[in-house]
This record gives sequence, structure tokens and C-alpha cells, in this order.
Amino acid sequence: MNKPVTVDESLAREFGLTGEEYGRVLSIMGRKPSLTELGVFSVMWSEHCSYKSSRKWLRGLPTKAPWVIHGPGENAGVVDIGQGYAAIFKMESHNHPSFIEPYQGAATGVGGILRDVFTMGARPISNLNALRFGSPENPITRRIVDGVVRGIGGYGNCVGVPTVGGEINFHPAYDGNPLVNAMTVGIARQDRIFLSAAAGVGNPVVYVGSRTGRDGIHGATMSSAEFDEDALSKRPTVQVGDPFIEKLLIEACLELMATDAIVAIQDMGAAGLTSSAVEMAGKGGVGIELDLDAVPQREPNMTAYEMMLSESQERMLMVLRPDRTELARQIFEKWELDFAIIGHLTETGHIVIKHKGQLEADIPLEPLADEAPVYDRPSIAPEKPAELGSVHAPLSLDAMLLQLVASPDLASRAWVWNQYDSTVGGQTVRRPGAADAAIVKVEDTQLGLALTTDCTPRYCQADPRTGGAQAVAEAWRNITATGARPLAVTDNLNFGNPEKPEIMGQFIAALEGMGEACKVLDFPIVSGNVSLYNETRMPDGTTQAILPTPAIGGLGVLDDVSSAVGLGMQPDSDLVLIGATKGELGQSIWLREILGREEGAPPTVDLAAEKRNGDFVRAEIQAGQISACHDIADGGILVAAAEMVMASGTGCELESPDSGIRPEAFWFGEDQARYLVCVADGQSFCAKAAQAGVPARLMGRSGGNDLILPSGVTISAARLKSAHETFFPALMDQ
Amino acid sequence: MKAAIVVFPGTNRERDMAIALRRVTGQAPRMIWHHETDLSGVDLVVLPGGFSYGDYLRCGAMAAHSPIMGAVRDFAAKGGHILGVCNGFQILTESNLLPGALLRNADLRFLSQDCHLRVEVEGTPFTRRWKKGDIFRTPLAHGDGNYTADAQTLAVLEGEGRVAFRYADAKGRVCADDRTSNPNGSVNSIAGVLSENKRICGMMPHPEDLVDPLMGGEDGLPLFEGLVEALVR
Amino acid sequence: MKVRVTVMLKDGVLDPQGKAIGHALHTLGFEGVQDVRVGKVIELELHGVKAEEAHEKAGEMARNLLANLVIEDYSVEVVA
Amino acid sequence: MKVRVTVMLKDGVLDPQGKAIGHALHTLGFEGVQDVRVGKVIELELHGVKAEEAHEKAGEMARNLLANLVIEDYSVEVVA
Ligand SMILES: Nc1ncnc2c1ncn2[C@@H]1O[C@H](COP(=O)(O)OP(=O)(O)O)[C@@H](O)[C@H]1O
Ligand SMILES: [Mg+2]
Repeated sequence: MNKPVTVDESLAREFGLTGEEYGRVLSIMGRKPSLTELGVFSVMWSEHCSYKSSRKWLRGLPTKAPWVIHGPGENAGVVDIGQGYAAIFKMESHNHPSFIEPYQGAATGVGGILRDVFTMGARPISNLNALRFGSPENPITRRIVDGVVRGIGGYGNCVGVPTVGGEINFHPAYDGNPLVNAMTVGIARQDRIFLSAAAGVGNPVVYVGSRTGRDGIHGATMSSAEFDEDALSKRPTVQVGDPFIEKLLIEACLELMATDAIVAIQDMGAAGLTSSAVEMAGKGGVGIELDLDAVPQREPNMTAYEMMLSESQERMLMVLRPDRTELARQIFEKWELDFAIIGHLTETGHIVIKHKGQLEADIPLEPLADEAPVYDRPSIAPEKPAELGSVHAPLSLDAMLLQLVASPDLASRAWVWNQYDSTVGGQTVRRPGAADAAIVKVEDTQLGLALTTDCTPRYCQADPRTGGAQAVAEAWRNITATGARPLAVTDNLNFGNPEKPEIMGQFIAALEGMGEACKVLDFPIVSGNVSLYNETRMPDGTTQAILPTPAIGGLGVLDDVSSAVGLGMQPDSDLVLIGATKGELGQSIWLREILGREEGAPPTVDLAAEKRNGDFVRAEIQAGQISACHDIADGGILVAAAEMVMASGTGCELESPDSGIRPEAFWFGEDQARYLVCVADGQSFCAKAAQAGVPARLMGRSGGNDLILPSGVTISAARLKSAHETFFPALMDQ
Repeated sequence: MKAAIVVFPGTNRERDMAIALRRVTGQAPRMIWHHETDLSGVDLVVLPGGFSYGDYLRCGAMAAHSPIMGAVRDFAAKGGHILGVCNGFQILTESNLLPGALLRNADLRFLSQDCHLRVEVEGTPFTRRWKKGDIFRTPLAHGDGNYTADAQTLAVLEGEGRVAFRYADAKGRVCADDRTSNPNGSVNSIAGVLSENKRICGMMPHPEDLVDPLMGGEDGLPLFEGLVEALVR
Repeated sequence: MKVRVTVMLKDGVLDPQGKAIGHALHTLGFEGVQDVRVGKVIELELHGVKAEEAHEKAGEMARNLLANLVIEDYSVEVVA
Repeated sequence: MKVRVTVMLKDGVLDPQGKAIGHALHTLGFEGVQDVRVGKVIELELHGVKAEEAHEKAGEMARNLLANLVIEDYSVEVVA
């Protein structure tokens, strides 16, 4: 080691371990660990890698269904989509790096999640991203939005994976802690799926991809700590992404995966070489020995500690069949990528690290994994929110509608998605904005995937249990609204500091809600990621947590992709409202944007109604009875109708609301489990719905280019659009 | 028509192009890795879109020096037909097989959207299925599509009828200063140009991504059908 | 006054462009090229200031806008 | 030898990046900024050559690869 450092409890604390955890390290090792060993323990036992605060609760989530091939525990979830194909997908956060350096933070977030998917043998075919930013009024928000959007585009566009969907919210709670959650979906043949469990004592351990530099050392521990002023001094940990190398890595890995050379493969993500080596050997129940002299290095004089903890991007670790090593080398050389045999599997059950003739680490893998801390942290169950009292509309319906469609959370995202290549690959059937979920065809088949990300953090803040269930239900509904069959979920659980009992209480309640929704909707969770400590330390010493944000990434399948419907209003149709309306305004966008209040309980989530209504809608789409469909979410019925009009330019004339419900509650209430659909004959369609026990009523008739309110007030599609499209350009190009 | 698609490190729209070509020829085009140098038996060489060498330094600059480009030059010299789309267009200008250069988009952002093109010259292998003045829709996706050339070069291009396509609005109106119809700021709204013999065409938008009603239309198809017609042997 | 601000990636920060260019130069047959780093140069024409002040002002611009100090270093030079 | 190749857009070629930076500097309250041009700088470490040869070699690299002479000019400087 270059610098003589004393390994002791205080250094362990600096590395993010508690005194008790350090004690555990001492007892496992039976001696004082070396610096490199302490580094390995600290990253493996960080929140990011060990899930120590969340693991107990994640176990309760439903993860199984007949179509689930691999659930949580692999690099990404794998589901059967039919005809011998599998969809492989996962979502992952890059929140902290994106605050420090928005462009590179977001770009490397995309790069990282792509690797989790192609490491399993899938060709990535779509990216999505779920983003949360601070208040638009905060001057730094603009810089962060700009960097994050450029970063996502810069990486995704270059690697040639279309970015087809996502979501964006603004709220002051994210001022010092934006959320960047990236999701990748890939396709593989079911018989060509690659796992990470190493096998075969003596088999070579091979390193491919970019060289190792001093990037992001302790990135995993950084992303497990809350933010304070010191964040700035942690800046040298920023990693720079190289999407060009990633593209070569994808092609080279897929080419190698077409042979029988690979025994096991794992990307180097958070905690780099350490976590990939430990996980591969650990899962396979073997030992692993690495010789760091063989690691391709970008900088001179790197220490073992630095190499083991580096988070340099675009690297993979593989265990190969010894007789195929040369073949693999040739493939990687063709793609001009570094290829190095850096070790082999052993029968010791230890990870042994050698560098410059020195033994740098020798750790037994079993206790490193099995004795990793798991905490049952104290929690306080969230209080039920007070019901919203009576509220009154201060403005006319048309004025409120125009204000809502122009508001930050509802305004057009075209400025954003127009910077993402959404067509590369030639399989994008519905681009962003065209349907409730993006639709991508599976090349060489008629299969289609429906992809979406959803979460309504303000609901989760008011009532985490309902909010968690709502996020799952909305993803399910968005997939259903295209005609697709929802299959499975990936999640990204973004919360504050789990050491605070109220935050832990939010986390537990949100997971309960999610779990219940997944169960009732038969929509298992097959992969995901947890991001805790999303808090900002304020100058006065207090900390501000983000809104609880369990982002849900949903995936559905269409057996015949041409059966998918979009949300654009179709001409000369009856517009029908599916689902019951009480007019729930608590925590609605209307309440926040028009009255400036964030109050009340979120809308009720009735999972049985959700399922009944959704199953009916999907069946009718599949039967060719529905020509357009849009789920009703933020902003209620009127905003949904306006969105349908803006999407196609075709107008509609709306009927009067149900009597007994105040107009603002009818039009802007956010009651769940509802859809607006275009059908040929509304009367008979409603009768059919009634037979299925699904509430439905005629809502209007489409045609022309105007949205006509029951009062006769007319708003042209063009006027709606110009209100809708102002926000982003005005914020960003000022 | 025997088509070949050149693949450089970082090329990413070769599959889209292969789909379009297969659609019109009924056979899979040959995929040529940039290290190869043999183009024998090929009627059409396509340089597809993507980010060859990550678009580092300048888009297309490093690919222009790939081994295959020597063969492409010879192919051109013998009167071969070449289509370069997006990054392929940039590679053709960097190789001096087409005049001018492609600068960063005027508003400095990557653009991914549909645009309308007006066909400016008819009867070439690339435009024979259209009439002069026809308008078609096509996606574009690039950060550096802002075509420029010096005044003299422009005069030659315009004078010799070598501007193949111009950005226009849906009605065919061309206005170079208007970012809604000329999104990247190209001089004279130029979206595609031709070589002197009109056998080499470079264009920024992606007609290959609009050849299937499922993906939103077949507006790009005539380009490929025209090529098959012109190059049938 | 004409001022030139040069912005380069900090030592140790990966420079994907530099790496790719180095590789391309090698392929083109240029030998002996060891390390390639790519940066930006911003030339500013500043009115109404003397050399020293121009230098100072350009430095301020670099810190505020031209350089991303998280990953980049800058230097200022008064050219004319 | 360390050589620096600076590549700038030719006079007369529109430089939207320079314009945008000029605009942003103005918005930030920097006054007297007249003209802003943005270019690239490529720093090369060349082995086994003397200053003069390094200069020549770098010029050749610029003409071959580093600059596009249709739109750009370059200059070469031996730094160390
Ligand atoms: N919230 C969650 N729900 C379900 N599975 C999860 C969740 N968080 C993590 N997982 C699963 O735990 C495993 C480890 O996750 P992670 O450490 O994020 O993966 P990686 O090592 O690829 O970064 C993965 O299989 C992931 O899908
Ligand atoms: Mg992984």
C-alpha cells in the first residue's frame, strides 16, 4: 500500500460502517482487516449493496407468476412474453450523482441499467426514465433539468437504444435531491439467458470493457449517505460515461453470447470489481482469486484498494470455459475492447486479491454475505390524512382547464422527448405521447411490449399505503389502456433517511400498498432498486426528505402488436367514461394548482374495481371495439379529454356532469380505475359494460377541432396545445 | 439490387436500414464491417446512421478514415451508387464524396421528431418515385444536421440541381429561418444533396424508419422502391 | 481585449474523446502518440477593459459558466 | 513533446455555440462581451520527436483528421 493508513474503528466509520459492524468484520476476519479488506466490507455492507434497511420488507413483495422466469436476485427480472422470447428489465436510480453532475450522473445511470440488462443476454430495445426535479422557480432546477435530459439523451441516443417513455414531476421537496431513475428493457431467447453464478473451479475470470481509473471510489457509500454541504467536496467521485464503448460492449457481449463460451457474466456496477467478483463467486458457492496486475488500468500507480473500489464505467466480469478463452479474446479484439484474464475460480470459498506480489485481501465469502447486517429499523406508522373539507372553484371551467394543462406536472413533455431518439431500431409503434404506454414491437415477431413508469409522490406523501397501491395500479392501467396484458413490474424505491422512524414508516406502508396491488392485479415485481437517504441537509442543520417516491416500471405484452390503440381522439365516435366517479379532490392537481393547497386524502384505490374495469377495457380493445383509450389520472376527466384532443387534433363535445357532484369535483377529481374510450356506438357499449358490472356512461361525441364544454364554451385544439406546450421551452430556453 | 450496409464501430441504425432494404428487395442486405475492403458484386452501398466512434471529435471524421472507405471511394469512382443517411451523410462529407459539412443544430440540442421534406429534383435513382415538389414525412434524429457550404459550392449545388431534398412544412413551404420547418438551421433548408453524377446521395432524416404502417406510415418507402427500380439488374 | 479561456477535463477524469482520437491517429499510422486530451477553447472579445482586468473577468466567466469545475479545469490567457 | 492543436470554425461560418455563450454571459451580467467563438483544443503527447518535427507532425494530423478544412482552421503550438 502506498500510504500507510491505520485501519481502525474510526476509519471504518469514515467508510460508512458502524462500530458494531466493524466489530463483526473483526470477528469474521479473526484479525484486523487490511485497508483493501475494509474497503470490500464497507461497500458490500453499504445500504446500496446490502439493502440492510429494506431487505426485511422487500421479502414481502409478490414476485411469482407462471410467466416469471427470473424474479429478484438476478441482474434484472425476466418474464416469458411468448413464442420463446423473454423480456428482461429493471430500473435503477442515479439520484445522488445526478445532483452533483447532472449530465454525467444521468448518462452513467442509463449506462449502468443497460449493462444490468444485456449482461443477461438481452439486446436492449427500450429505455425509459422516471425523473423528479425541484421547484421550477428554484434557479438550480433549470440547470439540473438541462443536464439530466442531455445526459439521458447523450447516452441513450449514442448507444442506439430508443428512449420511449418516462415521467417527470416537479416539487420543492426535490430541490436538493432530484431523482433520476432509469429503466431498460431487453429481449432474449428464453434458452439464451445468462446468469451470474460462477461455476467450475479453475475457470478463468475475465475482465472486458474500459480500463479502470480512480472514478467514483466510494460511490456506493456516497449514494447511501444523505446530502450536505460536503457534497461538493465529494465531487471527484464523479464518473464520466463513454456510450461509444458501451455500444461496442453490447455488440461484443451479444456476439460472445451466441457461442457457448460464457459460464457466468456480471456487469461491474456500484462497487465495481468488488461487488461483481463477490457476487459471482458467492452465488456460485466457489472461491475466487484475482491478480490485480492484470487489470487494464487507465492511470499509473493505482493501489489494490483503488482498483477494487473504482466505479469506472463500461466494464464487465465473466467466467469463461477455458477452451473458449481465445475465441472470446478474438471477439473482444475485433470490437477493440480491452480483454484480460485477471483471475480464476478456486475451491477455497474465499475472495483472494493479489497485487504486485502482495496478498491484499483474503476474505471468506459466506460470512461476508450471510453476516451482512440486516436492520429492522424502528418505524412510526404514518397518520391517516384528514379528509378534505368543501372546496369551491374560483374560476370558470375553461380557465381552470387552460391553467392546468399549462402547469408544470401536466404540461407537454415534448421538449424533453424530442431530445431522445425514440425511433432507432425501427420497432417503435407508439412514440412518447401517443399512448398511455409506449409500444415497441419485438423484431421478427408480431409481439409488442407496452412500457410505462408511474408514481404519484404527492399521494404517497399523504398516505404511503394508498400511494404505493396507486402507483402499481396506474402502471397496470396504463398498460391496459393500450390493449396490452400487464405482466410484471420493476420498481425503484426512493425514500429519505431510513434511520428516521417516520421515513421507515412511509417505506413499510408504501411497500404494503404496492404488494397488495401487485397481488390483486397479478402483476408481480421481478426486479428493482432501493435508494434511501434522499435528503438534503439544510444550512440550519435540519434535513429535508424527498416525497416518498416508489417509482413503478410496468411491462405488458400484446400478442398482436397491431391491436394496440393510442390515446388520440378518433373522429365521429362516442366518448365513453369507464369507472365510477365520486369526485375525489384530495391531493389533486386541481387543488394544488388552482387553490394552492396540498391537502386531504389521495383518491381511494379499489383494486377489485381496478381489475374489473381494466379487464373489460382490454377485452374490448382486443375485440376491436375501442379506437382510442386514455386512462384518467392527474387532472381528472377534463384534462384527460383535453389530452386526447391535443394528441390527435380531433375535438369533441362533452355532456353535462352527473348531477349531485359539484362540477369541479366531477371534472377534476382524480378517482381511480377510470378510462375515456372512443367507440362507434356508445349506447350499446355502455349496456355491455353494465352487464360486466363495469360503470360506464356516455361522455360526449367526437369531431371537429374543438373541445366543447357542456356550457357551450369552445376551446380549440390549437389553443389547448399552445397552453400545453409553453412550460418547458419557457423554463429552459429563457 | 444487391445492397450492402457498412457498419462502423458505433453505427446503430444498420438494422433499421436492413429492414427497409429487405422490404423492397426481398433479401437481406450484406452487412460489411468497416475493416473489410471488398465491395464486389454490390449495386448499392449504404452508410447508415448512428454514432460512429461516438461522434467524438467531429461526426463522421474518424469513420471517414476506416479501411472500407478506400473501397467506397473506388466504388464511387467507378460510378457506383451510394446512400448515406444521417451519420452516413456526415461520413460522406468528411470523406469529400459530397460537398459541404454538417454543423451542430442551430439550437444546440439533439432533435428527434418528424419533419417534412420537399423533393427538389426528380428522375435521380433516389427520387424517381416522386415528382418535383412532392412532400413526404420522415423522422429525424441528430445533433449535428445543420448543413453548410460556402457560397460558391452552394451556387453549384443549386445550379446543377444537386439539392435532393429540402426541409419544408406540411404544405411544402420552405423557410430557412423558421425552426419549425427547418429544425436544424440548414442553409437553404437543405436536407439532402447529390454528387455531380447524382449517384451519391446524403441526407440527414431517416426514411428507413418510416416504411411500415405499424410504425406510423410508409412515407419513406418510395426512396427505396426507386432505388430498386433504378438498380435492377 | 481578446481573451482565450481553455477548458480541459481534470487529470484522472476519463476523456472518451481523447481516447478515441488517440486510437484513430494510431490507425492512420501516426506513431509515437502517447496521450491525447481534448478540451474546449472559448475566445472572447472584451470591450472597455485593460489586460489585467480582462484576465480577471474571463476567470470569473470560466468559474461561472464556461467550465464545469466538477470535472474540468480552466486557464485564461490574454491574447491581444 | 507536448503539442497543442487548436481548431476553430472559419470566420464566416456561423458559430451558434459561441453565440449562445455570448448570450448566457450577457444574462449573467457580464458586460462588454463582444464576440465569442468556441473551438476545440487537442493536446497530444508525442514521443521520440524534437520540437520542429512535432510541430510538423501535428500539422499533418490536423489536416488529416483533427480539423475539417471545409469549415475549420487550425493552429499548432509546441507546449513543452
Ligand atoms: N425494490 C426492489 N424490489 C424488488 N427487487 C429488488 C428491489 N431492489 C432490488 N431488488 C433486486 O435485488 C437485486 C440486487 O439489486 P441491485 O443491487 O440494485 O442490482 P445491481 O447489483 O445489478 O445493481 C436485483 O435482482 C434487484 O432486482
Ligand atoms: Mg447488476
